[in-house]
Amino acid sequence: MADTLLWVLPLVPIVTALVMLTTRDRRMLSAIDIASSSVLLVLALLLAREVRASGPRAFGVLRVDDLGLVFLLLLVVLTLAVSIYTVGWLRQAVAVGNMQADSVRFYFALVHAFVATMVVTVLADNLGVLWIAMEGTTITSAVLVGYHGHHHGLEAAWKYIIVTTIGISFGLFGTVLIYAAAAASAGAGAMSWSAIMDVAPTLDPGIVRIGFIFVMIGYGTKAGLAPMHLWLPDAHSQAPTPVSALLSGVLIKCALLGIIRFQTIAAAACGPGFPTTVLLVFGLISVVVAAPFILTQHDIKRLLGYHSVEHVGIVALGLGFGGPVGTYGALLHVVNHGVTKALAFFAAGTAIARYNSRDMRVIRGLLGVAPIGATLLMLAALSLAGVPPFSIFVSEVIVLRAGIGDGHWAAVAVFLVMVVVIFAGLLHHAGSMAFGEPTPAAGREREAWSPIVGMVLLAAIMIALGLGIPGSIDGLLRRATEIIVD
Amino acid sequence: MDVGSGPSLIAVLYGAGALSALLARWSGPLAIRIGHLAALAGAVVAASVALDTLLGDPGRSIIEPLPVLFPFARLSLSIDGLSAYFLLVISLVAIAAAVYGPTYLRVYSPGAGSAAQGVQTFALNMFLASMSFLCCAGDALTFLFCWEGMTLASYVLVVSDHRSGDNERAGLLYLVMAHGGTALLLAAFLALTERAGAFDFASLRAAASSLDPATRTTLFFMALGGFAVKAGVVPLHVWLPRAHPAAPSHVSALMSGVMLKVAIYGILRFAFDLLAPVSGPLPPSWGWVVLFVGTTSAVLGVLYALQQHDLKRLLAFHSVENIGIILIGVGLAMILWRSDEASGALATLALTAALLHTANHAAFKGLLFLGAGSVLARTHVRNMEELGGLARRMPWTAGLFLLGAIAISALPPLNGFVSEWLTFQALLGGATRVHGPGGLVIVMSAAMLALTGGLAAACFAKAFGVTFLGRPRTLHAEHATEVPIPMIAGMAWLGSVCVALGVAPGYLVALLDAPTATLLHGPVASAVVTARGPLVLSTALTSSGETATSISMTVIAALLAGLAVAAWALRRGVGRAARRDAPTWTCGMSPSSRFDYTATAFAKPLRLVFEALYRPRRQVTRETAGTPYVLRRIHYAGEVVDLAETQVYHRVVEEVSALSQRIRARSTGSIYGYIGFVLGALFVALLLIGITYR
Amino acid sequence: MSSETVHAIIDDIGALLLFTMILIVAAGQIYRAIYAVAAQSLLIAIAAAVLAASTGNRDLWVIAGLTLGVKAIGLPWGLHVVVQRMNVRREVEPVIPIAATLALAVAIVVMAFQVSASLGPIRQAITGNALPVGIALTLTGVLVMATRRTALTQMVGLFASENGLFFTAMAVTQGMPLIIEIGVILDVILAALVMTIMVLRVRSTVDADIADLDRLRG
Amino acid sequence: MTGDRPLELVLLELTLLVLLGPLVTGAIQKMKARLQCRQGAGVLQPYRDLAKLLRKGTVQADTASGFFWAIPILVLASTVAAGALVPVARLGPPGFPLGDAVMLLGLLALARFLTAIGALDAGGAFGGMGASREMTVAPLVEPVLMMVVFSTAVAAGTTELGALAAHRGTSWFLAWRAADFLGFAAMLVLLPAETGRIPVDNPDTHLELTMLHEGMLLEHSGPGLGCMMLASHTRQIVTLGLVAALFFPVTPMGGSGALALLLGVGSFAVKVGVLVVFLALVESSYAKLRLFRVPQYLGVGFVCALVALALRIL
Repeated sequence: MADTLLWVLPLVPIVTALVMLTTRDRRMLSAIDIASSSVLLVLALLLAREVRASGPRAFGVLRVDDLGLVFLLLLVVLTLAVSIYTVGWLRQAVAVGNMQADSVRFYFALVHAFVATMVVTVLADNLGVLWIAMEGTTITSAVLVGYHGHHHGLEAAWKYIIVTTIGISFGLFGTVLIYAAAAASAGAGAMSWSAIMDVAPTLDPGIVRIGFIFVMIGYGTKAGLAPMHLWLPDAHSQAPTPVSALLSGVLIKCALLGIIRFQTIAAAACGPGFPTTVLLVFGLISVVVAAPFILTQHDIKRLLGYHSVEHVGIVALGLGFGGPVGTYGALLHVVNHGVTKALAFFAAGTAIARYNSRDMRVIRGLLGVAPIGATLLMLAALSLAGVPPFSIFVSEVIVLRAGIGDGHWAAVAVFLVMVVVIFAGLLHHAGSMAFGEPTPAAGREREAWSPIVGMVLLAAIMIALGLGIPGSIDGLLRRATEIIVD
Repeated sequence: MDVGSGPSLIAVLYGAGALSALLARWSGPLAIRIGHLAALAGAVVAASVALDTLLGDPGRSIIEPLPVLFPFARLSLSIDGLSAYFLLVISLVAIAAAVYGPTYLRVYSPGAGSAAQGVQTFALNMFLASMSFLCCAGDALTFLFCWEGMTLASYVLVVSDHRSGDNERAGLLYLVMAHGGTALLLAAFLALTERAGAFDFASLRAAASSLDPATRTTLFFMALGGFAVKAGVVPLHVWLPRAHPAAPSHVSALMSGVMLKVAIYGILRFAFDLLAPVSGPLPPSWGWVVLFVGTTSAVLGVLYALQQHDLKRLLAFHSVENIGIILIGVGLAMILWRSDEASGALATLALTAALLHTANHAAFKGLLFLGAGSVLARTHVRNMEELGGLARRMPWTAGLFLLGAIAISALPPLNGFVSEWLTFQALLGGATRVHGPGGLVIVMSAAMLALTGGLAAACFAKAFGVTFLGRPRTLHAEHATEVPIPMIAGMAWLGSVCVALGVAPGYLVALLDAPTATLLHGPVASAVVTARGPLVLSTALTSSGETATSISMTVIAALLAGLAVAAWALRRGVGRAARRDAPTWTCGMSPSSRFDYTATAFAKPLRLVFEALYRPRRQVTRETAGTPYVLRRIHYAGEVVDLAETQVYHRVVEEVSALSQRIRARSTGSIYGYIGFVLGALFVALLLIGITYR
Repeated sequence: MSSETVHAIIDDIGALLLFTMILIVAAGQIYRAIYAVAAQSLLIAIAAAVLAASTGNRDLWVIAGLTLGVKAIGLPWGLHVVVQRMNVRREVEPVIPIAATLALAVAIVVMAFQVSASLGPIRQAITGNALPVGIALTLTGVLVMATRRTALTQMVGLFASENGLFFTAMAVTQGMPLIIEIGVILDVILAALVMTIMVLRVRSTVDADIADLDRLRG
Repeated sequence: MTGDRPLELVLLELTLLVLLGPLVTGAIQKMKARLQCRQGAGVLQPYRDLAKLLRKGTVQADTASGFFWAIPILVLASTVAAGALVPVARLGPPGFPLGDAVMLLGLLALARFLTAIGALDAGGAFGGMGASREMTVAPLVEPVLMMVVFSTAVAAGTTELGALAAHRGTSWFLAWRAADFLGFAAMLVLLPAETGRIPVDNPDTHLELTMLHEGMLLEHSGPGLGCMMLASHTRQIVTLGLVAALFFPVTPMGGSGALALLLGVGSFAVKVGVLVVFLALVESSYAKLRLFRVPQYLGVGFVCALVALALRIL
């Protein structure tokens, strides 16, 4: 049963993408969109139950283990939320003229192609397939980023394509080197991750070290780790809201999954010390680099883009601190940040639609005009800033605990200072938007229901994860951590 | 009622209050009243739980595990003597606020939608719940959750009427500083949990016992930093005078009266319980730093309060002063604890003084803020210069405000004097016990404490005189009327607490046995302070330990009452002489409200005396009619600068924003930069690999 | 053919590849750059052929043919047509002076050899200098992309970097699995296609060249 | 003689203080007049003023609130209560726990606080000015007074005034050490400030700019003013009693009984007499200081008190 699930999962979005091309009617397209996302979710849950029952399953180049499952579940949940959100958002976008009526079906097709490539990335066992799927995500999302067609959109898409393609080619170079090291002992199956993992301790540390550096830079560019992060704010701010939610919420995480895959190999080959130090350095740079841009930012989506850089940095820090606690914290942070960042982008999207301006100085008094939207925006901002009742605080505490445990006092100190500084910046912006007198530019119409439903779904998950980690998710995260650290 | 079910009952009540408040949007004022009623019930139950623990045997503490939320941490509540006492203090003021709240919201903002008031009531219940459970937290994670929950709830309350810009800025500054404090706290707790392997306090205590002195001191100062931000100690007090006035008055009463005390609870829990060495005295640096910080906070707090003309800002600055006084007591207790075999009684005396002042301050500060709230509810004006003559129009509020003013200025018959007297005795005892320069420092802080008492009296003479007495200066004051009964009831409850603690403090000291036992493990509070019966306060000064000085507040109160009756007879005069009213004598001119002494004028001499600290800036413009000798109007604008704020905070904020502006300006948008960075990163990484693994 | 001679040939081809890389960096005219890339692809096709002959691995023959067909002839011809019909400016506008780029290229080569030296003597013997050459080619290709203004020269840089990658894959592992190689080539073509579409759309909608697209900053 | 003072003795001393208060003021005024070579009013003049005032009618400001009427009562009560803490006839702590020096200073501060409130209530400029100036000097005086009390308390081990006097009473004048001299000097600096006399405040004038204590009494009239005047006389003698208890060692030894009481009161009268002469001399030989020079003047007192305390502790 699991094997059929494995190859059906990527097929579902591909088939939907093709079906999307056939119809023009917007209502029908949204219906198909939601239907396929819910089917995807159900299949993923079935797969999860299957894996929990009988351990990792492989089928050809695809393989699903607990680590992949964490990212798969995050992907399917966010896809469902995005499709719910898109219903209301699309009606408004077409009305305003941001989106031409006839290009809607291409938009949906591209989104589902994008989701398909991400599913393959998450399930890929063969490192080559992983790379090709990564390249696929770049191309589909590049077109989506530039979908609005105006000057900024094209510029963002152009930069996105060039920088990530270079990054990916470095990634490929690293994969080649690791394959070369593995080919000597593993023979034909050298490209499959599980095969390499079995033979990893015997690999030549020199080659693997260089390979890991190339992969770290390559997939790090895709993940938005500093100093390769400069494309991220442009791409995430110019893309349409649902796409930027997917980009920030899931795509970054898939790149991180790539890094984690290679980290396990490098840890086995040249000792855990090397990859954790590299991750620690990149994590710290990302957390530090994001701060000044968050403090003096005026564009709300760019603010959220830079904030994603900071949170990727935190995940890298978690992995860098290493050990069962640090890795557990990093994986939890991946899930938390994915959910919260998507909610933040949705709330920001509705705010921008209402004021049809991206500048935070224009968006004022949102609480007066759109109370539900404003409260959700404040909830997301507070959660992103790491305030307790929400989930991100829990994962930050675990990462901090790991940091203090291994005595990385300097890194912990920098991390704490930066978290407080960015907390101040984020709250200042969120507060200035939510409170105060609404400016005349504010649209007074009622709030559409579908974006609210999508946002409330994510907010519920966020608060639930904040108040307590349910047993099943905790078990999943624990088993995933064992794969990485064992 | 067995204590075990107490905490869960408190949680249920506050939760019910919070949920019912949320229905306010549809059911209007009824839901708000229910919300406050539930809060009242919760507070009463909490008070009974606290009393029950305090009056039981001191050593006992109830451990109650909470449902398992997080796999890696066992959440639990543990109520020992210290937490019970602070729970009692919280419930004390919570009862008054719950009674006072609904009518205040109705009177102060009749127009405001019930939804906004619903949110306020929800946040109030959450605020009370998180504070109560913070004091009974049994492990680090519950402590941190309640700590930030308290900050968040109070943030929502501070920005509750978000129409005015500075409320929002005040809220932001408060949240950021509180978060900074929590970050420090988080680091301190995590360092301990890392060694202990678990989150609950018992294992933390065990882990802390094996700490080497250096880490123990760094951990303590990190925790102290975190708590000092929340307690509003001088260098970190900047958020307090902005945040407290922004909240609705009954919430300001809670924030000033009680929230600051929770930070004191944290300091005590860390200093004497978690980080205390198993045997032998605390590291000396702890006590001296806390004493020094307490003294500076006391003096600077009252000095800045003197120059404020906004009633609620003045009260907020006074909170800084009173926290300073409490910290003087705590610091002294830290210095004297186990310093030598005979100093146990003195340490207990110092700690009793601090804990007593915690309760006293909660009572009279709550009363004063509720009084200011009543004035605000009727006149919608906070600036004293626009009030005046309210005593004739609001007799009850004026009377109770005067009661609070006398209490806060530490004048005899009331509770302020009791805790200040005990602090003086502890300071005197400490000075004799600690020889060498340390004794002189203790003596200096005693002098500063006396100065603070005097300045507080001056400040409240101004506050009460200018606000309530003389002629009404504006129409707002002219048309003020007395506030409805529930508001007076809230104030009267706290007023009666002040009088009771003032006249018969012995009974509260009995409640202090449990906290002093859990913390100091030395002679219990009642053994030292009320050795000669509940109505007599005595202190052990001489080395032989027997009680040297003892006073009886009850006898003094009786004496005052008797003499007042005699003076009243004298005041009636011998014959039935006539009594008539005449305008006040103003050298023959017909008196108007412009003749009255304004707050600025009242505080001017002191502003000149303490000029170095205030650095007053003033700007006088003269409007002349033709010749310079005919003045039509003089406009005076004076402003006092808060040193800590201008020197430290403004400079830091400007520095950070300028730096980030420069960085942002330099980031080019060109794609070459982007590729260059990627290439550069790879080049440097490979270079480092080549070098390190040669 | 014995393995030592194969190693010798691979090392010589590596040296030649380095030389063509210097040509690309130093190219002032676009045509010169295109021809250099074509030469590079040709050399790699020869290396693939040599390796195929020595190891008898049939896939390598397919790869050699593909490289020759697509990369040595197809893409340069495509670029040539684009340059002619789209009246793209002939000279290459560098962002930083060519001398500086050359200095950086030398630094990259030195670093590449320093890194491979860190592998330890035995490992170095097996791969010969294929690894350092591969690293140098890839990084210099990206350097060209980073320091040239027009979109076309950036594509040339991309192809050069892909060539470097291809050469390493073949030399170090004696032939990657076929589907991976095919996948890589497909990706390069697809990336080039999307880039040309973007260039055309930017030119048509905004009539600005790729170079001054730097409105999004900070 | 030492031994505890039962309740009746304390009440007796209390009434004695209240009755002797105006006499002390009368004596000071008489001595000042003599020093200025003029006749001056009789020593019993303050009693006549009080009697007159108690019979007169009251003219009250129309804007004053209910508090104004009660202020004289509370001020008089708290000042007289402070008197109960001063040992007059017999030294030694009272039989039942009553209060100590800090309580005495607190009661005097309460009286001053209520007077200031009363001054502001009438709503004129002079009341406000008097209150503001009084409340400027008061916080500067209190710490110094506290330091002086502490310097003797450290030696005696208690702050209870009777015990302090008993401890002082036994040692003859020559047993004074440097700390006692400095403490006494500080006290002498403070005395004019506490009793509202020349260098700090001018009791005889009605010129708004110079009067501190008087400014607050302007609006009171009739029996109210009488009570306020009586309170200020009592305050003066209580302060003198405090100084006598803290510093003057001359106390005849003797058992209990009427004779001993008379001896005790006599020695108290002599001590107060010495201080009266000092006050009169100071009043007639110095000019009033400008208000903003007073902190400097009190600074001298503060330094003396601090050094006295330092000598005791180090």
